[in-house]
Amino acid sequence: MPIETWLIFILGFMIVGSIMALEIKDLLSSIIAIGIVGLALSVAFLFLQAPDLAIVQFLFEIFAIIILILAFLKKEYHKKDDPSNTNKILTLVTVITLGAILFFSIDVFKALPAFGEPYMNTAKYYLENGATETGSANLVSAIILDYRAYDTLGEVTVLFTAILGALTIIRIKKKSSGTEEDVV
Amino acid sequence: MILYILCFILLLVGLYGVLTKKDLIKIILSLSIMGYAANLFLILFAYKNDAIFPILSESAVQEAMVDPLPQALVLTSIVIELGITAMLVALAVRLYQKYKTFDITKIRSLSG
Amino acid sequence: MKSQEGMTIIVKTVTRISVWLIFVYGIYIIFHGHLTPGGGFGGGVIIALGFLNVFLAYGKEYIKKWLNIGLLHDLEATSAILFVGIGIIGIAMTGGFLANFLSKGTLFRLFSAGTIPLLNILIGAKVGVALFLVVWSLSLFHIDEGGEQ
Amino acid sequence: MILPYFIIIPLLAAFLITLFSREKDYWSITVSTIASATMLVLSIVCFITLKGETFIYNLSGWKIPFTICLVRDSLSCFMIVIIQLISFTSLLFSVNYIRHISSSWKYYSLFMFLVAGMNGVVSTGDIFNLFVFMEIALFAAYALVSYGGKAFEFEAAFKYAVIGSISSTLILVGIGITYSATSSLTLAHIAQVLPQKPDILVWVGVLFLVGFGIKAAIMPFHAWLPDAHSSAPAPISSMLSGVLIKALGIYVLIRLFFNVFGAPPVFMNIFMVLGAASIIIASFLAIGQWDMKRLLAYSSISQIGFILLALGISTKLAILGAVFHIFNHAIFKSLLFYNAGSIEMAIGTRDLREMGNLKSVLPVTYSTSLIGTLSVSGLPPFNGFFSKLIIIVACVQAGYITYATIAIIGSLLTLAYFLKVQRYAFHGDKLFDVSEKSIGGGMKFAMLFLALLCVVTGVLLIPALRQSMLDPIVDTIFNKTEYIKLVLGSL
Repeated sequence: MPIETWLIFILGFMIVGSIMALEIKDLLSSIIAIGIVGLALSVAFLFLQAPDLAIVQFLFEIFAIIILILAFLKKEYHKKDDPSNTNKILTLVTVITLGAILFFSIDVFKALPAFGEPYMNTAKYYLENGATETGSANLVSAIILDYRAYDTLGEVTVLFTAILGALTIIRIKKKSSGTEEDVV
Repeated sequence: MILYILCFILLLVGLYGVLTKKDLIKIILSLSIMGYAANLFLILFAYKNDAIFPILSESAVQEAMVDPLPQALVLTSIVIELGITAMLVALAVRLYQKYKTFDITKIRSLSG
Repeated sequence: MKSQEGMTIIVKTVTRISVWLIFVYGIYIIFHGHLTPGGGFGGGVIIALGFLNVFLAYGKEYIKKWLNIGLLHDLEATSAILFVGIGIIGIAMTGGFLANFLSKGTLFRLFSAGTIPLLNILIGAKVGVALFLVVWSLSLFHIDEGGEQ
Repeated sequence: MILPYFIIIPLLAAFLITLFSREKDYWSITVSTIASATMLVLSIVCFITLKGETFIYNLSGWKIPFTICLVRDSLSCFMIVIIQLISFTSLLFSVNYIRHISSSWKYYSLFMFLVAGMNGVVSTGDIFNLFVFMEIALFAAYALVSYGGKAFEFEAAFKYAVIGSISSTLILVGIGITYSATSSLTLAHIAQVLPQKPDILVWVGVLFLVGFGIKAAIMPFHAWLPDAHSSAPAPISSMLSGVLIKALGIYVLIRLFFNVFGAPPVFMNIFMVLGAASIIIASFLAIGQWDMKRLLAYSSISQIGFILLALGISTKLAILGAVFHIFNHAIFKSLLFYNAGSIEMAIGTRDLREMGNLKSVLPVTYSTSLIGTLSVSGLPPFNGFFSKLIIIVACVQAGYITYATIAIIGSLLTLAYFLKVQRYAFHGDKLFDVSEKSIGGGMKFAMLFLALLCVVTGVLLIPALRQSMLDPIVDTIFNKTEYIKLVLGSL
């Protein structure tokens, strides 16, 4: 089977999975549905010849699910399943608007290079000289840690900021003093 | 072409979730769907027919390879998405602690 | 294991062995980041998942005794500083911030590619520690939740 | 060569604060103040020694299409000066202010990340790098908005984070489409290729306009701003309103739509319509507010509208007005947020109905806020007057009488709601038993310093100073293709 057919299948699966995750009432099921969508994305990366990303996406997906389950699957959250009355009109308007956006944006995809035939002006240089100039056989590593290492510095900082932000948000109240204390 | 449109539909599904869902957790999940779609877009743009992954090996002869640059970008983007998920989860947990609910229509001490 | 926290003895025993294998695998992935798929981010998450494994199997109290959380914070900050430091050395040696100033070595060898493996190790240490700390702090929150309102 | 240090210094400061955090906060205050002061001096040196030239700094020692470059031209240096100025005064203001909430090294560390992110955005010449540094600034902003730990602060931060994350995803898709169409990420290369593909340009333009429009809080995308900016601690409000929406929103819009896309007329018309809508609607919303900081936040949207309207007209005079208004708005809006913060610290409320007669008990706050009010309302001789006058004259010159009328009405409405603030906060018959002793020296200095700048920066319009300071910036924006030549010429 050509790769496009596989990818259409995977993408259809992802779309169905996402809609299910959003519409299912049970919290655990929707978190797991999202997890499956993420793992399908990791498979799609494998088909698209991106093993680095497949590994990272796979691991980060597991990690995200662990965070979500740890945080949200406490007993007290299930106390009352509170089906908030969904606003039918709002939903309808949203769907119509998004459909219109989809309809009008088909043209731009026609104007882009077709699937499987990218321009690759910049990439040609990386593929030809990347290994000799940096000494790294993995060209993705060569890009993220040499040609565009500044981006990676930013990325490390983003992660650092996110952790620090999460720690700032979660400050436990010490019962004795009554003031917000840093726990870690 | 059809793949791009399907991917765009995935993005719109995420956007639909953010705009209509009332549950904080569902909103966080919708944002991660949007993130998947954006990442997949970049990698779809990078694929080249009959090319292999951009890692040289000692034995094989030089073959056509896919574009490595979007892969590097998506690596960054995945990490950023994990960061935003962690922060949103922390915020949602704190909001639950304050309001005892995840329903956004009941969390309305601010107006506008 | 005298504490009643965590999972059953079977899980604990399996974890005690498997966690080291997970660490070794994560370190392998990090060190071969410039040769095979993976690298600092992938390997770092594997290490974080290893910590997480212990955490889920043995519980909070054991982790508190086993690891020094403050030290982990310092490790995270130190690896970030070293990352910037390598960048500054790059300015000093070649004029470009974050330049690859070491010799490139031979292709396909473990010790090659200049600063790339160094940066991979730093990223791996940072990501591994940082992601574990997220889960740790989120879980701490439930200890004495619900004091307000 | 000077540009990387604007990233290195705040990042190192933030990491060092994290590494050596102690119980007391002296260490973090010392490190962050030294870092901020150093950057302020460096930024002024950087701006003065530039003389209208453009320097390219290639990172990692490779050439530009294949690596990231930092571009040092008058526009980015100008933004860097504003960022350092406001962040330095905010830091001085924070030292006393944040102690009354909860002083911690985390605050200073996040503050440094905020500054690093903004410096990264305005100095880079690469579109994906811009995205990464934008995320650093935003993550720090989300955490700082919720710093006080109250319920409504978490709510505001959650809203901000969700809307910010949607816009970031749209921007990422836009970057993907751009890369697919041009096969490059360097802004100058994109600028060469993209304007030849008008159908893609329109869609990428719409994605970027929505994405960065959300960051700049232009009218239909403004929903997060009043909550986030009013919930944050006062020094952070002034950072967010004063520089963050400009560095992440307006600056990027200028860079992309003028230098990269070549100012396509359809987008210039959209700019004008959105700008005019922001001015009028936000002013009316501001009049109805009783929360002082919310009022100031709505006023920010309205002033951003002035800048956007002027950019849409895109004559040389209008751009001069926009650039000058960016500078002035940063100064007086930060000043007004400091005033709100010092009132909140003194009497513990932000509700205008509960204030009154603070004129006698808080003299410094009163006098500086009077200057800020007169300046933001556009009364002579303060700086706000000149920039608004230039914008209105430019409207008339370009033949947009309707827009000129809207700008004048908006200006009058601004005066109206700030008179409301003055009337309810500082004049009245309530008595408060507070004194200005609780407000520390750093806070007073920050307010007085910015008030002084409000008075004196009108001199930037004196022809000699204008030619050396403001005109190079206007030229950078106005001569759209010059950017491509300058960046690619120095390969």
